[in-house]
Amino acid sequence: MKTNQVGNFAQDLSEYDEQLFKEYKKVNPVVGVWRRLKKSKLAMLGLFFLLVLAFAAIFADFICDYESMAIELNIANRLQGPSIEHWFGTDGQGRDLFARVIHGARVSLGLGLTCTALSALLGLILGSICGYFGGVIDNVIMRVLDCVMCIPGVLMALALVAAMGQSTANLIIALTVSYIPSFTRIVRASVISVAGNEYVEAARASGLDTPRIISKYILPNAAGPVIVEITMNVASIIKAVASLSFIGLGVVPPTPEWGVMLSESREFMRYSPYLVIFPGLAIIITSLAFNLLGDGLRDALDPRLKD
Amino acid sequence: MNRPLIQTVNLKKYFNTPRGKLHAVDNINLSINRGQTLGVVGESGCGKSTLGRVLLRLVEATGGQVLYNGEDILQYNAKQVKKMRAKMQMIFQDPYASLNPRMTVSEIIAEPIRILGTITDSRELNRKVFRLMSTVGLAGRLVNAYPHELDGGRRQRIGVARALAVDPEFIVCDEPVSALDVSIQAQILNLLMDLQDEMGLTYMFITHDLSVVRHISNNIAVMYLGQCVELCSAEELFRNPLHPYTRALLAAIPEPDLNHRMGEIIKGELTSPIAPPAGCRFANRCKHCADECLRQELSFSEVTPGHFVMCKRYSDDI
Amino acid sequence: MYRYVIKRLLLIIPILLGVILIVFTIMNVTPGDPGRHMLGMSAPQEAVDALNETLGYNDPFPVRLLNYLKNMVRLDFGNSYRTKQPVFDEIINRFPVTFKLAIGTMILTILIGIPLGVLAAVRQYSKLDMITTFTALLLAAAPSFWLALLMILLFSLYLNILPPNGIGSFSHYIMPMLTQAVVYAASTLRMTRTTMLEAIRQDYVRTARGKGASEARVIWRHAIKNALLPVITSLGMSFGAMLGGTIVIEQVFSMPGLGSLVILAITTKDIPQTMAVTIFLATLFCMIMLVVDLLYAFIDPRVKTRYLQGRLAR
Amino acid sequence: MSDKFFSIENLSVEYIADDEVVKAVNGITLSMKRGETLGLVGETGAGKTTSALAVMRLLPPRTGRVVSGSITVGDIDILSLSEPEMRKLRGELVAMIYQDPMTSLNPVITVGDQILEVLELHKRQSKAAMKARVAELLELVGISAERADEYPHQFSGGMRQRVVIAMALACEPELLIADEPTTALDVTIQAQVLQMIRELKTKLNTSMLLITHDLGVVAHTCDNVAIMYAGEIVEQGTVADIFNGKRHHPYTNGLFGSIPRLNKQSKRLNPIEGMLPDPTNLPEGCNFSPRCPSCMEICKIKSPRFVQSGTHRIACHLYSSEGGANA
Amino acid sequence: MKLFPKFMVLTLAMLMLLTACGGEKTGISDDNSISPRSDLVIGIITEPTALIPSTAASDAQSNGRIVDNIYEGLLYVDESGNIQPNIAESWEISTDGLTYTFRLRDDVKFHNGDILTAEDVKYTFDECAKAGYSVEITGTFAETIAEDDTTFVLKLTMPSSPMLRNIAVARGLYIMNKAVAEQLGDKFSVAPVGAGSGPYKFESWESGQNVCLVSNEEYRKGAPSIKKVVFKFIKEASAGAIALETGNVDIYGDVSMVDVPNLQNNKDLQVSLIQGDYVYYLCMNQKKDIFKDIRVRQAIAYSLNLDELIMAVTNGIGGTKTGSLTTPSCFGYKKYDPVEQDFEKAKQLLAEAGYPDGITIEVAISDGSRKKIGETMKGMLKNAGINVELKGFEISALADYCTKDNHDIVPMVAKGYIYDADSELTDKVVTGTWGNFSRISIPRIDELMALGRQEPDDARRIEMYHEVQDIVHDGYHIIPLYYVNNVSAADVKLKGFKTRPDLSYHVWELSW
Repeated sequence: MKTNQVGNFAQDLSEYDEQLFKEYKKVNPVVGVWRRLKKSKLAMLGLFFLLVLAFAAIFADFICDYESMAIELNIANRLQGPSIEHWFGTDGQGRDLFARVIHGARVSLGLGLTCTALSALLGLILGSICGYFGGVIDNVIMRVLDCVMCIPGVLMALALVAAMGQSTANLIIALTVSYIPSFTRIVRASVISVAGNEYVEAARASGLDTPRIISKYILPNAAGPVIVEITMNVASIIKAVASLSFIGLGVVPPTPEWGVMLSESREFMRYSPYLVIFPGLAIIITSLAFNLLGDGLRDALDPRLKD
Repeated sequence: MNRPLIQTVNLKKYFNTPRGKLHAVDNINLSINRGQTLGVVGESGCGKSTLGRVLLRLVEATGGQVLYNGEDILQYNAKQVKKMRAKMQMIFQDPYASLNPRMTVSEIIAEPIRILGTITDSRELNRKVFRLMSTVGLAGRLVNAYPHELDGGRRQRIGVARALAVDPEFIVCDEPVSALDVSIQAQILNLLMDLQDEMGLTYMFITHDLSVVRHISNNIAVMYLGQCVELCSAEELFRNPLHPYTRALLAAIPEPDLNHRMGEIIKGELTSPIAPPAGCRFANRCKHCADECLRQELSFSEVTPGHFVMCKRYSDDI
Repeated sequence: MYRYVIKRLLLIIPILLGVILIVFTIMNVTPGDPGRHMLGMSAPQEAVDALNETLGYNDPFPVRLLNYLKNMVRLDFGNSYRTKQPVFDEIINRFPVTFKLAIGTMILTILIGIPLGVLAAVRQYSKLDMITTFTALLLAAAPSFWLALLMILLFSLYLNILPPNGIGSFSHYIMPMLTQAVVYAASTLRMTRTTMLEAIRQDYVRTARGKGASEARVIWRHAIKNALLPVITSLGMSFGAMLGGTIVIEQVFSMPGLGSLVILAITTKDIPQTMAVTIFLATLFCMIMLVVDLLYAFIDPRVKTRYLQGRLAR
Repeated sequence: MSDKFFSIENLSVEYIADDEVVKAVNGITLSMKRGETLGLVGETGAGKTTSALAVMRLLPPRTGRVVSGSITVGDIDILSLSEPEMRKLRGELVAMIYQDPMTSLNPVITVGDQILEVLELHKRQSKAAMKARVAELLELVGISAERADEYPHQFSGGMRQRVVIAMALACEPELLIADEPTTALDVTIQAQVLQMIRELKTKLNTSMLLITHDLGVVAHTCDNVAIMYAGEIVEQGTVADIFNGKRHHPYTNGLFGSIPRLNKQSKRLNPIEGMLPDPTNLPEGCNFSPRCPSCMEICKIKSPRFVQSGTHRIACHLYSSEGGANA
Repeated sequence: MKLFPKFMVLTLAMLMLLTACGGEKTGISDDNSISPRSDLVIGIITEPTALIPSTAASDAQSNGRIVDNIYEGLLYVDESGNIQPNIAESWEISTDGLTYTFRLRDDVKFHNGDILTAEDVKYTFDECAKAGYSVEITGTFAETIAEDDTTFVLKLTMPSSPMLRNIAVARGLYIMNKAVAEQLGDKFSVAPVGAGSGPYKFESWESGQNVCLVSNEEYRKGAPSIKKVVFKFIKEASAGAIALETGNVDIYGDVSMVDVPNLQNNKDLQVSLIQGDYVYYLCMNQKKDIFKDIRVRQAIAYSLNLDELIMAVTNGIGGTKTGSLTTPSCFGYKKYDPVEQDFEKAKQLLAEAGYPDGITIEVAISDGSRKKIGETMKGMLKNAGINVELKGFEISALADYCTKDNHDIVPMVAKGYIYDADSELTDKVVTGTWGNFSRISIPRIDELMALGRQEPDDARRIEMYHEVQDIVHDGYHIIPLYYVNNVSAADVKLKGFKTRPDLSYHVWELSW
């Protein structure tokens, strides 16, 4: 007796028509990740901070006018402590610190995100090439990256700034270059582990060419650890900018950037500590937020870790 | 008897490792006629999976020929290979690792059609996907489901549908049922056999489970350490196994029947496939081993019509 | 094993060459010259040019590169423009400072990072896990000079128990070590937590429990050994970075380490000094990576067998 | 009951995952005399491994819970023991062998030390004495003693499973639980390992709970058999009852129907339709009803009780009085 | 916690070990024993590059601060600015002003006991000329002759009235012991043992840490009270202030202006703040068309409020505003008052110059005060319709950028070698000089400066320099900003301590 499993060929497909296709909405795996992410309270705290910062960065102009409050000099109310009209007080040139921190968010977050995006992109390209092809290319690229890793990051930054003058662009180049090796290493490891799966072999059996295999089969599944590294990386870049501005390599003044504000006002630390506390707190909260989110994402993206 | 659909001539595949060459597939000569199933059976590490992948050029052969309808596909250039893939497909072993977790059921099944197939109009494509899903017994509502939402049995059905998508002639099934429970295993085996009857498919069925291979294959090849040690029809193999290793395999299978007595269990373990010595590779575990078995290469001779064996002293203790 | 070590040592040479090429190009292509630095802004141009001439700074770039490589092969790294002494003298008397600081930081990192990491993993999602992770991230996120200055204010000025800067007795190293250790301890803690979570879920942990081993024994004899393998590599990398000296800490605590030497050399365009320090650090970094890999093999038998066959384990 | 060495009474176990409760084991009752082997047969998700972990009290602390029932080994009520007391028994009175040899051994500790650890935990002796015992055990399971200092990755699958067995039998436990010991092995190696287990069992007079999904293995190793489906025992009896008996639970028939037989040349198998039940919402009445070819109305309402005939028990309305119809 | 017995115990043990061996007394409670201290610790912010007189003339003050105490010059300038004999007892200048003859004392001993002879003086003068650091002085040297042990003759290529003052002040001309210099070779600049004849002898230089000098007991003007002086390098100004407060150092000369108020009201310390010799001024590159028009330069001058600038840049106490380029104590100084800020006038001037809606100019800066000046200008000039674009550079790159005339405006700082208008103006206003970043080229100025240098009559010279400064001031060619105030602080118990205009420390005048 022929079981009904094998629908006979000519069966009319009426009941499976188009409408059925649409009826089942596509349940994206991201929903699962979000559900797991919600579980960790710390990750939510991190996300909340990030939203506040993003809000500050985007609506900075509405909160306080850039030109008048953050740049213009008014010596009259110089070095005033936090008060009603100046929530964070004023700096050595009488500019409102709250305005500068808010606008600083745009610069610092901007720097952090751009550098991370760039080094992640390059890391992804180099990493997937090394991971997927292996052999000579892998060795050559890894050795070159070893060279880059051996050179102290600060030397790269100093030399670039000395070469082309102090500007945000050079800062971005310098920071991006020093983070590429770590990104490439992570992508490479992740790609190697994913490339071993049978669905990659199945893709080759279906005649897919290599670039499409990498972009559609390997990278989406290798994204987990990379996304975690991206969130962690933004935090370390914001901190790196602060350290660079400590040795005079930060963004060009008077652009408000937390690192520069912090290192420039370190002299006032003992007499008007708020000048150091608020930018410092801003950096800490941002790094904390990104790290917490990164931790949460690591657990959420890796279903095996779920207890 | 028309020409076999696919035939291998002295097919070889060696992997180089720091300790020397690993003889994964060593001088294999097999052929499968259209609409038939060749069972390839052997323990882990005997090269059966590599053989399947070499046939489909997922792994590049080291030597020999693979004749498909008389043409040696190993000489094909990239474009020809792509066209060939429409005719030759593969079903994988691990239901959890053979489907891309980021794609829905319909996308997975439609992928080969989109690349190799001729259908371009999306409505027509959806229709084809529906028909394939009903053919392999998948409910229509699973169209937009993701692999991680389904159980092993359904995932394997998706694998089968994907293989059928481009209406192939020849399918390599690499241990398609070993990862499944007994009841689901039976459903999939029935499905594969029905598809063969209906579409005249030709299978190479790779497995380590002798009872499964007996059930589904017309001919069976027994492999040991990269070499094919015995090849004959399924009935012949179980009625009159010649090679000592085949006999040891059959003896080791515990039949679910109380009055079935287990045969004599062989000793020792697989030797290393890296740079194997000349002569019979089963020598170290074989009772009848004599010096003629060692040193020189054994031939793969046809002792009775359709029954090949690679052993000189097989007739000793029938 | 020795064949592998020799192969790795030979591999360092191309890396060093790469480093030399990159740094030499950057240093020479950039504007500004050592003469101007030494004579200051107000010194007349002829004097600056004369000085540059004596330093050999004026001949074309490829010539300078060839000379440098020729001398380097004869292990003559030239004299620093600034102090006119052989470049390695400066490195040799500054390296102990950075080395002591690095060793101290490593000890603190291991003692704080690993136990807390294990604790956080064993009691996942518990209050303790939250607190340790949160504080670790908080401290790691704080800019190091902010932390350093706070510490100086607290310990040197108000409590007056630790010297604010300079080097000398061990007490000079305490604050710099703490400032530096905070960052590395935090990352070690988080990494140990992840690898521990991974290890605890393995089958051999369940086997160990099945043998009647207590929870502590399972953690400390079975799980931790496997969990620490990746941590060793990251600690190796961090140690390499530490030896590069941290500019910020050396600046705030006025410690004559390698970090400030790098800054000094670059800003004064002291090319021989910069090259010497970079080569020194690069070699050190490669050595450390080799030691880490060997350590890895020593602990993980699977890797050891691969080494014995001389294959590169990367 | 007196000569019962090991018995499980009405055991139920649940897992709490995210926000849903998984009923893994729903009231199973088993018993075994000393020296006997009981085969626990069932497919994935039937609750075999969960029952074994319950006996060893190795359920995951936060999510696994024994809801009801009792487990007694010898005269010890396992569930009432404190953790330290239970820990003393693990490896000494009760030992376990696991399915995948590749991951059951700690990769960075030598094979000898991993066996030695069991002795250290339970039979404190001088270092030399323990080392000698380890060598003896290795020879017992067919591995040369000099290989004690090698690491797991230097052994084949079969060899590693022998080490796990040596570890389990180190203190000559009275009850050995084997969770699919040979599933991951090749046929010839499986035969060797099964033969060895049988010899050691009789030599050490250990009673064994063998968990497997392979009826062939059961036929050649077990004295009694219990067939589990969706957390319940649907059929139980001696090997003869199960293999030669006439009346069977429909699921048992389905199992036998799904196995291709070497001797019979039937073209088609007659497998069980449908899919394994979802443990988070089990069907009303008999769990097998959705897939049972001879399902009756009552099956959908009431879950069947055991029908006893001699040593053979079947939980199915077909044979029970309410069902009316008999085979 | 039974879970980790081993590790927790280990951690505690290590921590105790770490703190225990830190036993050595921290340098805090110095032994203020009864007998007055004879040692001194001076904190300086930068490490010297070399300890030989010729390099001491350059910008790196820390070289000069140490070298002052090791070496001595032929002459010296006393508190009231008169030239006094030192190693040279007497001197004559020939009528044509080309030949200077010095009679040397015969009892001056170097630290290693050698007697100082004219040979050493000739060697020093030749070395200084060769090194090229003080070329504006040595530029006019024609010949140096050591006639006999106690007579040294210097011939010039052309008469130079400030030459005598130059010789008295220039650190480059401190006399070095020729024998030791030649014997030590390269090591000489790092460890000049026995090379000087001054009150202190070189003892040791711990790279990155400190330089130690010990007193020269046989010093002919009497052994100094402080027997051992340690120059300790403290790279961070705020850390320096803390070191002072904790007694870690006795003097710190590079205190940041922000810390000054706090140090002033600390009773254990004495703070001395004086107007220094350094002048900050703005150069507007007249090679660029926009700055060729005087009204634009005027508009920029009118848009500046120097009081606010000083407040923002130096916390109000670090600078004294000025309208003139030369320092008050300099020969040929003329006082001008800076222009009062008037945004309307600046806008009106710009409109007249053809820029009704303001201009955009680029200010090239490096770090430190230059950066703050640039930043403050940007905030300040906005109201005058002048949009300032800041372009940041690393110090040597800035010099390169300006040498190639790419800059619009660059804030500059400079100090004369001697208190003479010739050395304070030449490198700023004379056509073609490197420091003339305003690219002024006015023939009248060049003529006056050349004459002034050779004019023997002082009154005539002053008139000439006043005329030069009038041209520069009226033409708004350079906008002076402020004199940098020098500040340093020390332990209140230290006697004879005061800040000097050239930031030097006369350690031999100090005592407890």
